Amino acid sequence: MEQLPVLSILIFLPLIYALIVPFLPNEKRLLHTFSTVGSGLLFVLSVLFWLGTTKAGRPAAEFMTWLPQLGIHYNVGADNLSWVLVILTTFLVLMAVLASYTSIEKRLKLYYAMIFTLTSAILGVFLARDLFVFFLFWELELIPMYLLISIWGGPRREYAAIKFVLYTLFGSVFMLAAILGLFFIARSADPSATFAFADLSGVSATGLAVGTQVLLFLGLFTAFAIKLPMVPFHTWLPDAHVEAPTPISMLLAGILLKMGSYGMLRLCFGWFPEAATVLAPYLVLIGTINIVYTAGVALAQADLKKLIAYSSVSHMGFVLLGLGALNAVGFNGAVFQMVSHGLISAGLFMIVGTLYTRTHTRQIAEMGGFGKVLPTVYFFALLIAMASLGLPLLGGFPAETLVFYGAFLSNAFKVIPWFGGTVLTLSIQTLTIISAIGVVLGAAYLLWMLMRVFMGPVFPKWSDLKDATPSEVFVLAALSFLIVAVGLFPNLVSSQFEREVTAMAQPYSKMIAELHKATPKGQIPVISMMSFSKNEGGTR
Amino acid sequence: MDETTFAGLYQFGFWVFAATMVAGALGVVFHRSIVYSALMLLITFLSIAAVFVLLNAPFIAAAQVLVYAVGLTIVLIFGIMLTGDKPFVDPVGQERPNRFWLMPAVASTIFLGFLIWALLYPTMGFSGINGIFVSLMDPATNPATLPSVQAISTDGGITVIGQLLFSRYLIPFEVASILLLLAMMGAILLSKRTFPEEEGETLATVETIEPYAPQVNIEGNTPSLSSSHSEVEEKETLGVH
Amino acid sequence: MFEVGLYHYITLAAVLFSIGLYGVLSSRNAIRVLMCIELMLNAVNINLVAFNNFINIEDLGGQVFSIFILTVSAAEASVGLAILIALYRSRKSVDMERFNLLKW
Amino acid sequence: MSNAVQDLVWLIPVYPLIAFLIIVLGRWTGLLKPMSGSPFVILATALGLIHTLLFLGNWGPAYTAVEQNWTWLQAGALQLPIGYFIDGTGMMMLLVVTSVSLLIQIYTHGYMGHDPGYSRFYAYLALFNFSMLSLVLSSNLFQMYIFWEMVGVSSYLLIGFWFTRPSAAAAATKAFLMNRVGDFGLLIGILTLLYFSWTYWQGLDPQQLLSFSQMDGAARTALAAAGPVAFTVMAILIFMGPMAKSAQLPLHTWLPDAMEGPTPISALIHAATMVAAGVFLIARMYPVFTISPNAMMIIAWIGALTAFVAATIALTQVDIKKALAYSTMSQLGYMVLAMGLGAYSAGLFHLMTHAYFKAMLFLCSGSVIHGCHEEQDMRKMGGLMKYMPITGITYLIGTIAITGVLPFAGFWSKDEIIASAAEQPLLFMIAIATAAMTAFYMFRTYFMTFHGTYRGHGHPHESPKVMTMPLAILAVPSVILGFALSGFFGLPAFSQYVSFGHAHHHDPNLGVMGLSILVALGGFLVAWLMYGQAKVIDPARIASAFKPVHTLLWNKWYFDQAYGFFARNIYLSFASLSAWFDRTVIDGIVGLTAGTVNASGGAMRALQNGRVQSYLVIFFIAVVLLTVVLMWMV
Repeated sequence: MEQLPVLSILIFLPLIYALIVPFLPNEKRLLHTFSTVGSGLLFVLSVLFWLGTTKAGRPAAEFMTWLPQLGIHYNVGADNLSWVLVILTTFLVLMAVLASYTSIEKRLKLYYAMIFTLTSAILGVFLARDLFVFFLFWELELIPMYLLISIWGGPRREYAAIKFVLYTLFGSVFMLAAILGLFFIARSADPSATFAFADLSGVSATGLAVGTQVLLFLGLFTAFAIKLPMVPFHTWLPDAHVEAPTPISMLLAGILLKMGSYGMLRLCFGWFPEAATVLAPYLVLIGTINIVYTAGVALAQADLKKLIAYSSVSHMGFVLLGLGALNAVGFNGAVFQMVSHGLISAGLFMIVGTLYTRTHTRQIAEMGGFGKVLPTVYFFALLIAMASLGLPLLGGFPAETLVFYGAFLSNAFKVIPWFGGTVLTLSIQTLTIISAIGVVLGAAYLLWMLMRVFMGPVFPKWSDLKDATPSEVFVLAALSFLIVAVGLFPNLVSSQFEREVTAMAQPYSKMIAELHKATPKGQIPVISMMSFSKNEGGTR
Repeated sequence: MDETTFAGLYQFGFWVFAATMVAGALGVVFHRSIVYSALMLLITFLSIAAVFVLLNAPFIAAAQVLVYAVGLTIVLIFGIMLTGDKPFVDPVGQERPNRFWLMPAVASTIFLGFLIWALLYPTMGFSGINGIFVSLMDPATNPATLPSVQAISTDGGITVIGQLLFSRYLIPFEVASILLLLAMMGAILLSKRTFPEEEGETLATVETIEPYAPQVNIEGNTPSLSSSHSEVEEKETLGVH
Repeated sequence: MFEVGLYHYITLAAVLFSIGLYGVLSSRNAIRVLMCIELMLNAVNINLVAFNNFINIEDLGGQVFSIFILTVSAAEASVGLAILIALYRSRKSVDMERFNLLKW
Repeated sequence: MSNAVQDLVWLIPVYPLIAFLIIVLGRWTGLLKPMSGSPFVILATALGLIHTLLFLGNWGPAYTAVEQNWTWLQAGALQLPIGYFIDGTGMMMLLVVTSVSLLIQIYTHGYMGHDPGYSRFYAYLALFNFSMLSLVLSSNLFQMYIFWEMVGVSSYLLIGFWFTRPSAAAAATKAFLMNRVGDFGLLIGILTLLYFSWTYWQGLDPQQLLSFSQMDGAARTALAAAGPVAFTVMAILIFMGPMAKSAQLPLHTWLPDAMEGPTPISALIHAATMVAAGVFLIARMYPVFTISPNAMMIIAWIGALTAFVAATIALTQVDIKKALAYSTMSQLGYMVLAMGLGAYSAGLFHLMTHAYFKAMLFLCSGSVIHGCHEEQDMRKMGGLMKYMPITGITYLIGTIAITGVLPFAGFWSKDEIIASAAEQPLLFMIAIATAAMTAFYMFRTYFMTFHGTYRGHGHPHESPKVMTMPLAILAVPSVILGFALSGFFGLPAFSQYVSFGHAHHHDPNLGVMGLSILVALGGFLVAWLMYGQAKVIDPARIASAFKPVHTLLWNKWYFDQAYGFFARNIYLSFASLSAWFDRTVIDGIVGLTAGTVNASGGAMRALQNGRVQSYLVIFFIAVVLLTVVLMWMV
């Protein structure tokens, strides 16, 4: 299995599909089957390759010199964390393709071509081991997504598509600056340094001043935060979701949000432990706001899809909370939340999609009594909503538990240093309690939505709707099966990436102790650590 | 007349001619009718000639009167006749006030301010390239030499100018002449009109070109007037029928 | 009044020049623009002759130069008028507003 | 054979799970006919009961606790275990749950026979059984939290079974939300406990995290680490879970609304099993509660107040199921009071007896409603004894049991609770008053439904055998159970098997026994006078005499209105405010940046307007500026 360039196949196979699709005869049934078979093959391949390489102890990695003089090389590799997300991606792409049967009618060729380009871009992001290649794929993913939203979207699709692109570009500007800054710092240390992850990850350990670390951290973090999305930068998500067609919003919520959190974990938290320790209080604070605030906003939404979009923003707040806990449990919780949220939000959007293809309206006020009319949809909606609620024995619960246990038991910070020397007496424990309140609020809007949409008397208008078609049922069943499996046996999933993620969290316990030790009694930790001067010698 | 009355007359003369010159200039710019502004121009030229006289340059004054006052004004009058001297009539009927006056006014006042500042500045001891100004402005260094009676009585410096023209300034002189030649050819070429066929047509049969009252639509430019088909139009109006 | 010196003539020339400038920039009729250009050129002439008179009366360089300016302005006026006539023929008007092709 | 039964005890909850999966997959694939599936569920519960009896059979005289743990989720230093743990309390709960749910499932066949959602109902019953049994078997607090929420969801599904009815949908959502609030408190309680006792758990085998067997050691370390005040707060936070689940005072309003669900589930969930789970959790977490006296005091007081308030509201109820619901709340208040006073075995004994006779009462009310064609209002019933003799008699037995008259079960368990409250005078008085009120409103419901003339239209008929047979079976424990385990005349005492710490057996306090019987008879007498044949006192006149009190009780102490107010005004306005903020402020900023870019573009466009003269203007100004700069620079 080693001689096979496994990762490159995975990345470029979808691109080949994208090239083949336009040359097929323009016949709906043929295009659907081709894409389904293609994405099915991709999914099977990704699982086989994973079992063949990393799982069997030989982590796959490929290297090809590309621009030696610039220090940029085609450097891809995959540890278990990337593999889990790759498989999640290929699975959700298969689901999206299946979901497109009923919801996409016009210009199918361009549609499938774009979906496969998007897949290869996302796989590239997860598998890249060279920061420049990572950035390249990060930007490549924008174009297909823009086209997908702006051509097949709803009434205000251009606005939503442009807003989506502008937000991400705004972020990637900072990311590019941070990438180049990091590269040149590495180059100044040793001239042979390239953009490879291996070279750049060691930079912070070689006595880089905390101030610069914080700046580089924030540079990278802004792009990832916008993608996450984090509260101040989140308004693109509801618009993009409301306007995007069902399969696209499944992909958008299922995978694209994970790119942000994956980047955060591997790049920001992986390479700048000191900066992460210094900034952890603020991350957790924003994470809590993310959970509670968007839960409140979601409750007041009249549009069903917007409600689901805000719920996924609120759930991604857990990732921030988990990462801010700066311990192995929190990190594992964050990664678990990525996986389970991917499945759950894809399922929720599939439900909204099935309702939309039948009723062509997303206003909750116009809906009602679907439980009687669409029993299968009601069954799956109930199951997936409960999972999103964090019900035990379903996907959401293990993630939430790990994040809460991790955050509550972490000693990341007792107080949040604020401007002008004042201090917010919010320890990570209080913030976790507030987030738990956010979860209860979350339960409120989901249950209220279920009540208004599915329960209650049957509306005369909707009395003659036909129940879910086989393809929709297959997608919902596959997603629900996985959600239940992950919920019942979480160790199956978490044991895959547990070793890598715990290794990532390993330096933090020492870092936190050092931070607390470095701050004399009563003095605010951040200010004293925030020196821009070069750290004296290797006290690391 | 003795020195002092002459000096007084000189002073007085300067202010009179300066006043008429400025009034004439303002007339040229602000008078509604183009013909009147042409006459105003004539007055300005004449007062400039008078000033030249005050500045011991009788030949230049004569040249000024000859070239400008007479030649140029006549040519301009011709121009006015050829292009119609009625003030622009806005489709609404009343003469459209000149909408764009603010910016030009600002620009010219700034320029005026700048010029005067450039003059005043040297007197305030500004060093640098204006060094010469400093000495120049100081009445102590060079008193104003009044046009001495004797200077006027001689040939007014014509001989000296003639000698200069053909000694130090010979090349500029020749270039100037070539310039004039070129200008003449250019003017003839530009204003030549192509007549479709020469014979049988006298100037009288050619209708005079009705001034085209511009119908200004909303965008501010007349729709039909794109340059592409102006020749066609021209042919029609000329149309030998 | 105080002694009329070089300074007066230069200020006079400056005033005349700005009036001419204003005329060029603001007038609607192309011919008036030509007239005002003439005014500006004459202002320059005054300056030259004034310098000649106040700085070095013997060396009549200033006056020679003003002659050259004379020729140039005459040439310019005639060519300007010719262009104006050609413009008038094609545009049937001399309104400066109408000549607005000089834009993207 | 014995260790096989013991090792496979975790199978007990798995039987209903398998039944659930069979029905769901069967119905989905169409293998199962629409109205079938109940045999699988009943078989599963029967297997559970048999397995429990077998396990009890060879559990041996010592009755030592059996425990087995596996790792459910491992991340970094944290290992969250899952497993089973059976001790006296656990076995008691197992017996109660399996037996009551078996009988109720048989009864449901009759009650739901003609309902189109028949198989869906049985699927939900199976799911509930699975969650409840796993909750009873769970070996640690984390696992109990998991099944705590699973039980909440099953009750949500069952209450909202007839979801086409808006009131049922609302009741289901309300029940689930209120349970979620309780679960939130429980979660934070668990986290704080773990936070303070982390060093203790590190010392143990990681699979023992939060396990009940090690709970006392952990409690002591936590108390030492946290200090009394924080420890009490943590204890109360953990108590918030049972508060919601067993409908204690602040979080109780969901229980009466839960009567929207079909009657069998009211019997199963809202009388016998689920609401008892709260008391079961207190029992499991007793080491934590006992070492903080003021936590115990708070629990006792909440229990007493709930009992008292529920009893007062029950006085004025006209809907038979609502009356029974409030009586359940009141009895639960008794159990919590007992736990708060340290009477561990008394509370659990009452839990056991209450489970049987309250389930029977609910099933009787079910058959009454079934008989009177879905009529729930007692004012439209009366004189049903003639039409439904078996239901009538079983209902009478239940009423006597609950009021605590001598030979019947209720007397023994309630008497022990009242006896344990003897030290605190105030609590004792509330207990006695509640006992009197219980007697009064229970006999009131009995007389209104079974005595006098039939006030409703239509002709009631006795329920089929499949419904009356479980009633008869349930009547047996309601009568003899109390006496059998009272410890008198050499009979085994309940506290021998189910007790906390040393199994002490204090001598029966005759004075209290006499007083409680007297009070019960008093309540019966007043009820008989008002509603019985005598009709001496006219209830309407009494109601008008105490007008304000009556309206207060009629409106259920205005709790619902208060929660409604909170939800509508505070919570919804927070939501709409944040929604508004999100739309205008954040999107506003985005719009602003786009707007400024657009506007500046427009302004620049005006500069290039094709007029030569405007270009000249710019030209001359530029000349001036340049020369000034040059002169300044030189």
